[in-house]
Amino acid sequence: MPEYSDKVMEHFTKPRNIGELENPDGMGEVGNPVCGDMMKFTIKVKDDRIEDVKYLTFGCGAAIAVSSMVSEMAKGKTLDEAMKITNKQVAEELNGLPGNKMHCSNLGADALHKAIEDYRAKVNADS
Amino acid sequence: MPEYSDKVMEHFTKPRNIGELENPDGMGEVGNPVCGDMMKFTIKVKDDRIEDVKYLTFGCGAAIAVSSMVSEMAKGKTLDEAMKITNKQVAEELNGLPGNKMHCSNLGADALHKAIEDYRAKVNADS
Amino acid sequence: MKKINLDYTAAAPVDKEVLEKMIPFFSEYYGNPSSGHSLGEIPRKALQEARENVAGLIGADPAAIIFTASASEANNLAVKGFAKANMKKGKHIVTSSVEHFSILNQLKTLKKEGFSVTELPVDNYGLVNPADLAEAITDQTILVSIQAANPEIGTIQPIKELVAVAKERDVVFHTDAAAAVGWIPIDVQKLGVDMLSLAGDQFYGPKGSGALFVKRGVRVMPLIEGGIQEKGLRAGTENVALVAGLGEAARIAAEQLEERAEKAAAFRDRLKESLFNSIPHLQLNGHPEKRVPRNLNISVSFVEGEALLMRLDMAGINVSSGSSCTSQALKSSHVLTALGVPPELAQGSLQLTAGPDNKIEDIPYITEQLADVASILRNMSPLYHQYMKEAKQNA
Amino acid sequence: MKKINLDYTAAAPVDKEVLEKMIPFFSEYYGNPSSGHSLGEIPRKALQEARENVAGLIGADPAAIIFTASASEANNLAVKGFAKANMKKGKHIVTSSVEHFSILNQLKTLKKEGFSVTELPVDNYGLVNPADLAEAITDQTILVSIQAANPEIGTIQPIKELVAVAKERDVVFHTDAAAAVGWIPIDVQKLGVDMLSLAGDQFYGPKGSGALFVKRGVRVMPLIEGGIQEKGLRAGTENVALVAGLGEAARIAAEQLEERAEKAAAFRDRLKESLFNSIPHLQLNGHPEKRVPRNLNISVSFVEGEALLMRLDMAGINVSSGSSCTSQALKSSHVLTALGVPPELAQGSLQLTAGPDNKIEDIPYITEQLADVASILRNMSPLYHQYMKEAKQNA
Ligand SMILES: Cc1ncc(COP(=O)(O)O)c(C=O)c1O
Ligand SMILES: Cc1ncc(COP(=O)(O)O)c(C=O)c1O
Repeated sequence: MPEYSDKVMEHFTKPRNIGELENPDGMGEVGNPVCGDMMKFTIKVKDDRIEDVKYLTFGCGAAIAVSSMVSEMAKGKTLDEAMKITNKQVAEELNGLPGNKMHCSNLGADALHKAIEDYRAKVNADS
Repeated sequence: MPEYSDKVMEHFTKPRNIGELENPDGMGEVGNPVCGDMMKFTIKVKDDRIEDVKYLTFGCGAAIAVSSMVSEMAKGKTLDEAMKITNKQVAEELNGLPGNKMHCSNLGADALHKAIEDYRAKVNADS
Repeated sequence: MKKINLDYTAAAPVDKEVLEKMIPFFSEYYGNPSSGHSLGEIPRKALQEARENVAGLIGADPAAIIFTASASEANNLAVKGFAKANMKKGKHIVTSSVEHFSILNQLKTLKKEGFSVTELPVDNYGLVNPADLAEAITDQTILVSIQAANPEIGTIQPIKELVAVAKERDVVFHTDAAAAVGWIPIDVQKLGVDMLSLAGDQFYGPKGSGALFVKRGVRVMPLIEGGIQEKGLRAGTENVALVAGLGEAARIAAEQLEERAEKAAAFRDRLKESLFNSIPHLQLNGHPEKRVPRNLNISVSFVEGEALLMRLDMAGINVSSGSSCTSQALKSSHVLTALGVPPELAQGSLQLTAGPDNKIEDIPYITEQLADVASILRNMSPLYHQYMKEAKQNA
Repeated sequence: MKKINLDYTAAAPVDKEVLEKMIPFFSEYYGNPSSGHSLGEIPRKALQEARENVAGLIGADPAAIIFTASASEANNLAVKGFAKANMKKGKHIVTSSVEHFSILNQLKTLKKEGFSVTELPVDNYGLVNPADLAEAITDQTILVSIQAANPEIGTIQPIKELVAVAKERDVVFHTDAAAAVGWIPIDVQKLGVDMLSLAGDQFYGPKGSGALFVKRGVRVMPLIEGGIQEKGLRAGTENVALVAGLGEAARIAAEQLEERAEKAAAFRDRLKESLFNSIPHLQLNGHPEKRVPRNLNISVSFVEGEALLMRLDMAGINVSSGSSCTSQALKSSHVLTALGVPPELAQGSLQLTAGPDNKIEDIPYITEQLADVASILRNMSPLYHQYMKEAKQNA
């Protein structure tokens, strides 16, 4: 924990956008309890933009901070822009993550992308 | 050294009967510098008794104390009595020797016996 | 903010008296015990005194105590050292699945070198069954190594019974007693063990101090070769100050064992009661009674251990966890896995060890803080949300 | 009575600043560096600081420093650890005949395990000849281990030249620098060594503190397996206080190396001059110039070392000797034997190491005492009497 940046600690301590949207436009889940981290992102989309985003996270300090960071980065972005957010960028926005946390806990962008893909799949299925 | 008894220290510090008798009746040498200890005993014999005994010793604290002790034990004894002095007795008189010194440094009785044998051989040769 | 350490297994302060005993050997009586002159005298006596005190704590002959720089080193000397010295008699070793890594990892190496290893399973409480040991021993078995107590869940093994099984087959028995010595009565003669590892820092001695008891007649090869210190079983200038500290810690532990154990158990039991009364969805890990008095291990359902640990740390409370994120190797506790604890509960495990500064009066604060932290983290846990949904549907 | 220690190789007091640095880590900042909570923070930083300071003293990358509990352990980790990890490439190791027992004795064990070992001879000063090394290296050679300096006679080896020879044949080079670090400039990069052992207690750090430098890319297997402390090369809870002490001792040594070396050499040279001027039949052992500044080694003809040592001790002067009676194994110094020193002179050898409390003003007293002691013992020495007789006859 002392290896976490202040930014990580700040997001861990006061995570933004916690929760699960009711009737979300898209939902994405990654991880499982065996590996120690699990994230569930839900999004509302309006005009191809992420109007709202919430998440639930089971996981370590890094996983929680990453989820929070991703939610902040995603909000208001177009879907294409949001799809370009990478796990690496998230880590950078958090002023870095400890080496051993880069792989296992840094899955926030993946969860977001899954939610966007879920939305797009639904839209495609509807159209 | 702190494992030496007070008696050993006393004999090491103030060894008795140091030297080499001139025209000794018997001379006995044991040991060599490679093993670390070397003793040379010279005796004067009168009426089958050890009238005088001196020694020279190259060796550790134990070797010096043993030589000194043996010289004291031998002085005045008949040759037969002196031949019965054992290295073990010498160690006991010194209130014990450290285990690792029992073998290599505890040769005083051997040197004394050699000197007596030397004397007896000479007497036999003369008669 | 209150500061409450509940992680005394990870580290504990050196006892004041112990430190006082050590200090003079750094810069004042700094001599080398192997020196032939007087500067070696006091250090040599200090070593001997320490050897007697450590031996006294475990009912051993002082000549059978080999000082090491840790329990890990003692364990490696015991197992690899014995295996090397006795491989002509056989190449099979029996251990348990809940041993410390300083046992398990060296056995992996021995496997690569042609040894075979049986890891005995444990029951849900972490206990090894003597019948399993009886079954595991073959004609090739030279060594059994089973811990006296587990540092994580506190479970105390039936060493005497296990030794009896091994002795029937003439197999040498080593026990890693690092989590037991100083906290439960340990007597090598009554237990019948041939080798025993202990760690000074587990009973308020200094880090970097350990010892291996090796019964007369049991042959081991040294790991660290060189000078003939410690009867040739562990070369290197003796660490007089730390050995003196270990000895003093052993002396005090022998004197105060009962009192310390009672105090720790009283605190631990009250803490457990308070936590289970106030916080829903907790699970006890380890045996309800057969456990070292200072140890409590619980799982907080639906949440992950590192997050718990960090939030408790922010509240001034120090604990450790068996979650994968808090482990050096990023794997969740092999001990909890061996007990059959489900993965998500292993991730949410907390190990609480009582120590010298713990006060019964602090228990309400600890309970309140853990309740808060658990509720914050559960509120953001997908597992908890799912559970609540299902509970609603079932209601 | 004056107390004059001239045996600072055997043991030296921990520097006051070093001890001050250590103390808080016993009972105050007692946390475990591996802990996930805040109690681990200060200890973890202390480890890192120490790693940087030790690395700084020898020009290494901090990440290449493995802390151990002694130079003996560092040597065993280097040689056995490297041999185990690289035996597929070859099973031949080259060393010298004047190495410390923590090198030589483990090589005996490796021999039993199928390795072959070449012990290079030394000249009368104790120097290894690079040409001999070139000749000794075969296609099977995987490792050369040659000390930077000898603790007994002080001789400094031409490590750079020896490394060049090894590197021509792509052989890994380890140097046991326990007797050199802190006293002569040692830079792993300039020397080109792949591994280097050092001992904190040789430069006023605590006993039980050592380190092994392992260059990136060089593979060694751990002796002590378990947790993944020290990059998995040395398991066990880090001994924070002693490591912090080692680091502080390294920091100070780097700062004061020149000053300390000059002071020690000045004292040593004056002492040598005084002894040789006042006492007949002395012989210098080791190289007249290429020696560590604090070391003097002489043989007092016709007498035995333990007796000298004991009588000097009674006069308050502490020295050590290479005589068989003062050695743990009851063998006279293998180093002096390798130099070709005759047995009786090896028995009468004295090792004098200057240290922090030695004053030039004490030299007359030391000289007087040694002269007295030598004369008392010579007067009872059969070798001396024989020499005098022969001298008389020849006159
Ligand atoms: C049972 C047991 N064995 C071995 C060890 C290793 O101890 P160390 O890290 O001091 O070597 C521990 C540490 O807590 C332990 O509890
Ligand atoms: C060159 C050398 N190597 C190794 C050692 C062993 O040191 P320790 O006894 O601290 O393990 C010493 C001790 O003085 C030494 O001088």
